[in-house]
Amino acid sequence: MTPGLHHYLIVSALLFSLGVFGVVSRRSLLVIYMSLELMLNAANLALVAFSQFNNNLDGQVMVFFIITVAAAEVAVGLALIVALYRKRRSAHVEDLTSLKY
Amino acid sequence: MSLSTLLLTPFVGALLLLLVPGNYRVIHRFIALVTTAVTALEALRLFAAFQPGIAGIQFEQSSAWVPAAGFSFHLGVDGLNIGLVLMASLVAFAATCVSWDIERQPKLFYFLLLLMTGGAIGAFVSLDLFFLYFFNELALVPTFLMMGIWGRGENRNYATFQITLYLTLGALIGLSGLALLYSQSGANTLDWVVLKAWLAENPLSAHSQRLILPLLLIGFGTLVGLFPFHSWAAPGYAAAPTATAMMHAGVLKKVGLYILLRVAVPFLPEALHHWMYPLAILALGNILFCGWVALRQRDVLLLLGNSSLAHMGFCFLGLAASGVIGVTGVVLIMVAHGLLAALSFGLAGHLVRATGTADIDRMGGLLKTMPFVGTALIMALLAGCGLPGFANFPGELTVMFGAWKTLPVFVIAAAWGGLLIGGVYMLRAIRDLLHGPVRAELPQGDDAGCWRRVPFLTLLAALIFFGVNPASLVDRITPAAAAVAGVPPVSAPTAGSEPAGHVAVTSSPNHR
Amino acid sequence: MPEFTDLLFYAFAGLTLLCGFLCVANPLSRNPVTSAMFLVLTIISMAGLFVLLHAFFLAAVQVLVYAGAVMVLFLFVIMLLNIKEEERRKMNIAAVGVGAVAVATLAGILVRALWHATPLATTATVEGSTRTLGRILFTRYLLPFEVLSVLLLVAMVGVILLSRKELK
Amino acid sequence: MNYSLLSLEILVTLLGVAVLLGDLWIPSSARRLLGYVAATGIGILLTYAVGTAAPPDGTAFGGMFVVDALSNYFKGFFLLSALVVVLLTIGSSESISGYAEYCALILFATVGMLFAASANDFVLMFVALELITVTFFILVSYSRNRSGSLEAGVKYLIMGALASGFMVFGIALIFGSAGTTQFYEIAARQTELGRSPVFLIGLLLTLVGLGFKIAAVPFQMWAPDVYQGAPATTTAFLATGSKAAGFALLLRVAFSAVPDITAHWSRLILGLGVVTLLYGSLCAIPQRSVKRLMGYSSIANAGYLLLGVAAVSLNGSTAVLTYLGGYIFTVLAGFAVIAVVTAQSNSDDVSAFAGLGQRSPLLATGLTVSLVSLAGIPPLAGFFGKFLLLKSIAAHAGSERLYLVALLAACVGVVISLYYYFGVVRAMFWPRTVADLTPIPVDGPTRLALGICLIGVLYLGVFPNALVQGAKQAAAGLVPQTAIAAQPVHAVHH
Amino acid sequence: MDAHAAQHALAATPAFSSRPEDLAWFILLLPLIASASIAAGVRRSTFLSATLSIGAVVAAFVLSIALFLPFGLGGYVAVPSTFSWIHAGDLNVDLGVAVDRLSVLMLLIVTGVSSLVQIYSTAYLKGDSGYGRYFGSISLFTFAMLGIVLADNLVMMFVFWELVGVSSYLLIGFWFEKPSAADAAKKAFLTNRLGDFGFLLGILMVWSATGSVQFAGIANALALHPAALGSLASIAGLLIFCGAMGKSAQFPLHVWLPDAMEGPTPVSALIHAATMVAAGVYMLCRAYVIFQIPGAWPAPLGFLSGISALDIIAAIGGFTALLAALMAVQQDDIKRILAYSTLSQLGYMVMAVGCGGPAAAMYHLTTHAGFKALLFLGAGAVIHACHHEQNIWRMGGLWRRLPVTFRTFAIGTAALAGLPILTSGFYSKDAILVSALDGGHPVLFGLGVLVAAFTPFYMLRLVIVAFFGPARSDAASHAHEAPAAMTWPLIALAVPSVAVAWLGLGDFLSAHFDPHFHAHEGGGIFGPFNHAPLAAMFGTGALLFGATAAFGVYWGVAKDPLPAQLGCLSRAMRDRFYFDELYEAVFVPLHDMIGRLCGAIDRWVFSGLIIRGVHGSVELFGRGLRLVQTGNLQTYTFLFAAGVAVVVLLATI
Repeated sequence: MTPGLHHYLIVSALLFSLGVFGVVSRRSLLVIYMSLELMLNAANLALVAFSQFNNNLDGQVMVFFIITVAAAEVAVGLALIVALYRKRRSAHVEDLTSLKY
Repeated sequence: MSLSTLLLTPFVGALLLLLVPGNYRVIHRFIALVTTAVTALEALRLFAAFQPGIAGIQFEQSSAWVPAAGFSFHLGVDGLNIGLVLMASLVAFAATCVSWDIERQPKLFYFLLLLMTGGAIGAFVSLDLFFLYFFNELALVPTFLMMGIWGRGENRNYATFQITLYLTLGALIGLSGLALLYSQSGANTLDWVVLKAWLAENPLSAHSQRLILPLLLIGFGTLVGLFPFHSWAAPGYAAAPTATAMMHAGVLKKVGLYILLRVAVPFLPEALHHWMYPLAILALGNILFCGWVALRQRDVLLLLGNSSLAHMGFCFLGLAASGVIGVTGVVLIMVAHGLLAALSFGLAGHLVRATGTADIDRMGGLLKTMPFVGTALIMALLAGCGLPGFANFPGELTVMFGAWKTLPVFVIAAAWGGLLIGGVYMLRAIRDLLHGPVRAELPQGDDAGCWRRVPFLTLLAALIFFGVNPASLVDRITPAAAAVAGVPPVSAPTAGSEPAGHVAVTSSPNHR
Repeated sequence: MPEFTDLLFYAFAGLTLLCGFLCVANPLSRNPVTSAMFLVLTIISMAGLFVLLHAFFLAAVQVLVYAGAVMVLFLFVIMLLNIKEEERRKMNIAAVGVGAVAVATLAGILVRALWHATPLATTATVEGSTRTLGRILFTRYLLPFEVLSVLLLVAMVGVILLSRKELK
Repeated sequence: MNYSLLSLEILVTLLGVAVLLGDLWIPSSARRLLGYVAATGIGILLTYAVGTAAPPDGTAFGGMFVVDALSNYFKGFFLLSALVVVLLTIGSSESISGYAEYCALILFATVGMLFAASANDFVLMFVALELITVTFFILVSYSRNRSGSLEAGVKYLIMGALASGFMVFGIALIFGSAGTTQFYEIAARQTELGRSPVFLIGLLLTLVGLGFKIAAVPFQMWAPDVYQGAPATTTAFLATGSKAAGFALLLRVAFSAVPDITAHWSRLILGLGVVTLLYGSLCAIPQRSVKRLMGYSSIANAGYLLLGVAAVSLNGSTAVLTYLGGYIFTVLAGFAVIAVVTAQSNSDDVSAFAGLGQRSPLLATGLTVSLVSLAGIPPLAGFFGKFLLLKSIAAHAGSERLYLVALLAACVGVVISLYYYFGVVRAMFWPRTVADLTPIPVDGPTRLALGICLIGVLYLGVFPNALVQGAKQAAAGLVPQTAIAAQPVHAVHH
Repeated sequence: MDAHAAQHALAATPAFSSRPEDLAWFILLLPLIASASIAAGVRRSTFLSATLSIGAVVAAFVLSIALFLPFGLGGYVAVPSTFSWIHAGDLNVDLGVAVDRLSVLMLLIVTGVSSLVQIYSTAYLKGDSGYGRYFGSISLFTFAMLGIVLADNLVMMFVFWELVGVSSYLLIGFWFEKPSAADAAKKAFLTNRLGDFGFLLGILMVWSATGSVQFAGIANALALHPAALGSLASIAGLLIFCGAMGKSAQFPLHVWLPDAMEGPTPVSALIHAATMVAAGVYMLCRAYVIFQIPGAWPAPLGFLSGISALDIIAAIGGFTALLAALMAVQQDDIKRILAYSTLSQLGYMVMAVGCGGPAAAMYHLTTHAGFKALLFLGAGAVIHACHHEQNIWRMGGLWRRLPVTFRTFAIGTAALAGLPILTSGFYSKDAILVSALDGGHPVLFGLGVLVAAFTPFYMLRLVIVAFFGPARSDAASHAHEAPAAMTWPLIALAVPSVAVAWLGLGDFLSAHFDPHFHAHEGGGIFGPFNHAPLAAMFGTGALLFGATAAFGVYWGVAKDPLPAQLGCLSRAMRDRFYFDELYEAVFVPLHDMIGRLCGAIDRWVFSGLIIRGVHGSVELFGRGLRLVQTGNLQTYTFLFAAGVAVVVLLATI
């Protein structure tokens, strides 16, 4: 069967869901952050697929933006996690509960 | 001389007060006194200049405010509010007078009091219902702060929050009703005059009326202490400083009723008729239930608070009855009760301050030690149980007459019986507070001296003037009452479901 | 008879999903490094999918920027902080289970909706080359591009601020 | 193409860069000068933006960037919010490490907001939102010596990135099903798109991202923690600028791009609004931390605003805009006081506010006015917006029971909120004996900021006409192509 | 011009206005002015307050005579003059005076007795700290009473009705520091209000049926449509009678009157003999037209058909008369004996109205006012002389030491007992017996005769025990005659007790109720024996029987022999047949219990369960709900994802 648009989209959707699952289930901030990257990648895949099947390059430009944003986010996020780790000696979400209720 | 001057006076006074540094206590008091005195005099002049016998709005002033939403700043008085304006300004003056014992942060106190005064007067003179609500809510924060900072009693915190939250909820539900009126009427305005003209042409459907009225009744009824939404009142007044209790029980409580008179009676006649019996029963709840509750009170302020609630029952009864006589009676009671409640709370406050207790069981024979305050209190309490000679009596009488035509006999009988209960607790209070032997263990509180008598005498004089000569009010009220209650309610249900007395009444050939 | 490219699709798709799964929920290792490595693999197999979709430039960027730069940053941080495995605290099975249900629901909704996605164009002629992309990027999408430059500036400033020593 | 349309954004960016560069030459002892520069700059731009010199209406970049009444309405408030926040930071410029960067970041975030207000395309919207969000990651965790700040930063980071992830995926689906990301083009095809499940899901996932920004249930979790942990000035900016940007975009998406679908979803929005406002109000009751309380209050206010969106009418949108206008002044006034008090006592517990009425009448008045306005009591700015909201809901209440329920729920919510707002007022005024009665000094810029906000709150409360007029114009400009139906229209049929 | 200004203007007009109604207004306002000025500050000077008060009331008395004379000389018709009071819709209430035979006669009684009582009080209350207050109150009372008398409509009457109640409250509670006085005042006021309760409802019924509250308007309407009140005719009448029941202390509201003796004795003379208690009877006569219409009952009370409101009124009056007479027989307190005697006589009058003889009732009211005031003032003189000793068994032999008091007291006793020919009491009592006979109420006639026998018995018991025999206490043995200010009023009141009989008052009053009335030929002082010999004979016989019995039982005894002979009946009579105890045991606790119940509901249900409950549960809910914010990112992300799922599901369903 020739893979159509929906094949790609379903791969993207599953990848996205995997990313969400990672965010929900993992406890290391770094892994959570990686899962978030997975989500963004899923969006990228969808965009590229749409771009191809819709005959419209705008989607690929958007991917470009997303990769840039992701890079910026990762930079800031990792800096933040490092700063937190220095302060708390931990990068686990369970240790991040001084602000609550 | 205009309504806007009258309305601005308290606010200008409040601003002036802000400009005076904090340690000039005498000047603060002086500014507040002069402001309220000027307000009262202006209101008196307006009252005198008001043409009786005319149904329309007088001293009208109007300017656009938020044209985008159809709101205007519209001032004016007719029979329904002219008396209330006078009453409010007199009470405000008296409340300022009795605040001489405020020691802590007097500047803030007088500022809040003037704000409250301005709010009350503004609510009464505004013809745009939005502003009516607006000015009414203006008093909320002053009430909260005054009760909190200068209040008394163990229960102050709870009572203050209770009164604030309860009243806000009521006001908001009422506001929802007004918002519904705004959208359902299609007039896209809350200007009463415009709305009235509009609704005369395009009356609200029965469905809309029955949707709006419960909101208004419950919402604004809560502001008045309609049974069973009354439990904020008595503890609130007991915890409030004297001036606040006077302003609130006397003046602000009337705003809710006033809105109901302005809106429910002319605009929602069908729904009002539909809700007549439930409303009458709730009114009886006020009159009888709160009366009986008052009977059990051993705290003079709680007693007055509950009795004030009982009086409000008569207003609701008149509202239920509607009609020219009923509405006239309600307005009469509103004016009278405003003066009376202020007088009672003022005197009781003096008493409590002088003796250091509000417990009736610990007082006695005070008429001997405080002849002036005692006598005035006797007069106030007797006026409270509907004694002729004071303004309450003509009001209650008129409501009775108005209610007789539309409501069943047992309601009237029970309501009138409520005054009897009033008699019981008022006389008991006189007996326990003022009569009997002097209690030696009480501090020998001072009677009101020359100047301290001014507020009480002012209120008493007004009460007696309107009591002896209710025509001066009635002649002003009646045309406006006829204008709002002119729409005859749907004719009464068939004779079969009516008590026998009613049939006789409606079939009377001599009926004028 | 499936063409070779179709098989490639299935291969890359399978690889992508498998590596993605191993990245977020590796049953054997809870070490962040493992996750990072599988993420790299996911990204690379995705680049393969990109190629299949004629997005050659993006495929290159994907590998260069993501696998080459971003993931290295991750690894660098992991090493820097010397983060070992997620400590074997008791896994909250119930929480993970509920989370899985929620995510499964989400996935179900997405799959159900996307199953019927139809292409807007019948023939695919676009070619994701550097030239074509560059043209669009610097004409129609100039404004977001410029905004992104501010974003990058912010990120730069932020990273410097966050990682420098406290100065009073 | 008319680049003058972008003048405001360009100038603010340049101001930010200038502040960053200025730090290189200015000695560290005179760093507060940078604050003054930034504030003056924003002030000038603000007068420029709201004055007659504002750029004329128009679009740029193929309709991606639009300048209209709505964008101008919001831009004024973003600049105002930035101005006040910068003014508030000047007093503590010595104690902030990297003060110049802080100011610059505030300016960059403002740029993001300005773009958000003008975004007419999902791509620009995404990029602008990311600019705001990423900047706030840094701003929230700015007080690195307080671990609360860092924790808040990380929480905001993860939640924000999660929301971005959903949003990106949503935008991808929108792009895929519509073939375009421009609002007007989508609006023209919305009847057809309304039948596409891919588009609808994409739209929903995009709205999730906006729901995160405005802190609506069920995307509200971050707000209390972040509000509490972040520096007070950042919180102020987060509660005003960021939230308003979210609403600017929400309104645009809802009414410029997909008005018919919004009408179809009005009951859902209404329900979310009710749940949000009740959630915020209820959770705020037991709070002792004033900043956290403001976080819950912010959630509750998002709920009220959603009600206005759910009204799906010109009046509803006008109400939302009016409400936001008053809300920004109000919240800024509140945070001005909170910033001073927390800086003074190193605590944002209610007890830190005890006796404020005597310690600093100005601050006490400021906070009281703010809280009372938040509660929606006349004659303050918060009241009129709330009234318009109720009114817009009431327009449907006659025919739809759910709207009547929402109306009453809103009333209940106001009462509950009064309870906790007045709890703070009580702490400030009631205590008859307070241990610490030392006056709290208030520096000049803070006084100025507080003064601006208080006058705004009072003026807008008493004379709201200009605001309502502006809001109405802005709301009217939301839908150039299709008129907004007065009643919820069930245009979408499956 | 509004009414208030009008009244002031009126007060300023010369007293010798040509219009009788203006004169009436002036009479009404004189005591008010006195009272107001005393309240305003004159009270600090004892002399001034007394002078002002007495001056006003004496002037009013003189003016009343001026108003009365034309009637006596043939009469004229006065036009009621009115001021607007409440005009709203169908309700028109004016302040107006009715000047006619009834009111003018009543004016004379009220101002006359009030003048004498006030003069008497100057001596009686000498040295009391509340001297000024006393005169202020008594002037207020006089004003209120005059208001009732002159009212030309039911509402105005009701207004003054209540004012009388409150001024009597002030007077009874004059010594408010004494708990018993304070309690008595409270009881009197409340009992009166209980009666007023019905009164107002009656007014409302009459108003809604006739459209008027004016006596004239009601009369006209009822003349045109006698059935205007429909099935409520009898009930309306009875409700209005409730008012009279309270003021005139008819069973079952009679309990307040004896207690009211806690007030100063002159007050008792004024209020509880001559004026306030007479107001009820006066009102019945005034509103007689309402009672005349044919009786009718609503369906549930259909079994009462055939009995009119008047029949019930007559029965209540007769019962009260007998009951009170029985109680009077065993009282020892001199004022209480008089009080019960008053009750008994009021019952008599009410019975007369009920039997269709309002003229007779008014006649007896007039004569009774004179001699009962005399008796009370006499009792006051005795008490004053005996240093506030009120128990007749601790007096004795006073006839020698208090000669003037004794003689006048004896005249009063004779009048009360109805000594034929010589005293006015005989004629008026006879008129009542005649009306009972004529009205077709033989049972009530018998009752009347029985009471007529009891009256001389208990009065002579009082006279014999108090004035004859040895002095039984120090106070009694050292008693000496009161000052002139007290004795002269006694003498003045003794005159009408004897002389009024010969003025032909009966005919004067009958002419009021029946325009076609013609005086009987051959009236004169032996009239009763000519016209209705049966009644006169029975009356005289009863007197003789009662007097003989009294002399037989009490002459020369030191201790009441009756308790020994009658046993528990005597106890019951002494203890007022336990009505007070019954009320105390049933109604007061019942009412208190309702109050307690409401208080509890208010406290526990409304304030507690509902308000505190709602408050508490909301707060609890908030406390619970915020636990959702665990602070753990994992919870947050999970809820976020779940939220997305839920929202998407909701939106796409």
